[in-house]
Amino acid sequence: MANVARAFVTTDVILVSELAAAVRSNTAGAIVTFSGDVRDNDHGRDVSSLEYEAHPTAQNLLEKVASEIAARHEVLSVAVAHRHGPIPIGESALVAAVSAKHRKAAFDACADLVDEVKAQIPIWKHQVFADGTDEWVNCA
Amino acid sequence: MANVARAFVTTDVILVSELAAAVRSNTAGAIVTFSGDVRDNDHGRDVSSLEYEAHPTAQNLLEKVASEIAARHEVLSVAVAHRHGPIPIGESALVAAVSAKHRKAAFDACADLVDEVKAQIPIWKHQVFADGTDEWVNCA
Amino acid sequence: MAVTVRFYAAARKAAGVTELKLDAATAMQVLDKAVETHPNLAQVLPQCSFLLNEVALHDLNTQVLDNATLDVLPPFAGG
Amino acid sequence: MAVTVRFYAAARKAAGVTELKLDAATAMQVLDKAVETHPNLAQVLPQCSFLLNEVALHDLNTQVLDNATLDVLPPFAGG
Repeated sequence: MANVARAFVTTDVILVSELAAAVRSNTAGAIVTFSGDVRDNDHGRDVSSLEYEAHPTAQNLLEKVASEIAARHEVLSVAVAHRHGPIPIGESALVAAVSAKHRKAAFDACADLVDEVKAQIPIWKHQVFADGTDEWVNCA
Repeated sequence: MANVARAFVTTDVILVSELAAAVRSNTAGAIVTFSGDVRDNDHGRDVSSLEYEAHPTAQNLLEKVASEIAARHEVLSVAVAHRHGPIPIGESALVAAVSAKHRKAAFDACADLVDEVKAQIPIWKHQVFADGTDEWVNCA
Repeated sequence: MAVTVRFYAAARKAAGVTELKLDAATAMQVLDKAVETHPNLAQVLPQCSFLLNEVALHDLNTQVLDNATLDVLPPFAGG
Repeated sequence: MAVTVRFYAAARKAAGVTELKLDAATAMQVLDKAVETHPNLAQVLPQCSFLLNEVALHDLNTQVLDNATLDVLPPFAGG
């Protein structure tokens, strides 16, 4: 049975290497990581700054999603972290790491974990564009 | 058109963070990495030590495979490294990193890259088991 | 019943306030009263999901108890 | 033609040597002669692929030039 090594929301920088180290073990043959980074453009428009807002339940729900992924796939260990507050361009907003005996399970579980976090965790992205306009993403 | 940031064989430790940094850019929204690590067991048997042997053409072929992956997927940058010689348990034998605007392409390209490296690069794995026996993997 | 409505992200922007305190018997009534005083909410509410005392609310006809908290959550955009 | 055969990994283990120098006109002849003197190769050769002067060889009837190098590669096991 797989374990959840880490699952947290934070306003600090998230290090991919830290989550990768958290899922590492001598029985794991494969570690797959994902880093969702803040881009300087979106739909062709220049993004000048970006901020995430997290609902108070985000931490608990992130733990729940990580547990579901650990149970659903043939993996050894799962870690996930989501940053909120202002995030400089190029830094990670969402980081996931999965270890498994075999690579296919690690790839599948990591992609599934990212999909579920995006679908289930109450976190919102606010973008300010170079022209001064702003938007809450996904909300017309 | 995607670029190949790094493609090399080495007898040194490969740092996942180094390959991830090599593919990073402010236009990339997603970075996926893979690390294939040396396990302390295989088919239920304890592995005590392990060594990879690389053919002299391995470097050129690794560059070729990386270029093919960069051309085949909607990605921004690709990096891959394979270690040879003796590798301690828990350290990386094969590391891949891919950046893309969108996560699905990054996951797909990284998994494809690892598959192609395993299929096309003339590198062999020699395992010594705890009971003193040894084998060249994939060769009965 | 005295209810607190909390607005997040685009819902907060539309409401122009972080929270409202009002009197209502059901979740639907809470939202109707909120739209009355903050009409811009009408555009964002159809896309929102809701938490009643931090638990997902699936039926807006649910009755609210005194001192309940109703959270208004626009579509998530994490990652 | 004077040909060098180089053995890798499990093929080297079966041959018991790293390389052989021998005289032959085709790749097939090179391998036949190698098996004659190093019979354990017979078990591993059917799984192997070959490089002639570091280029993949698809037809074992290919003629070899003088000073050619034939590499014997067991199934790859990288990653």
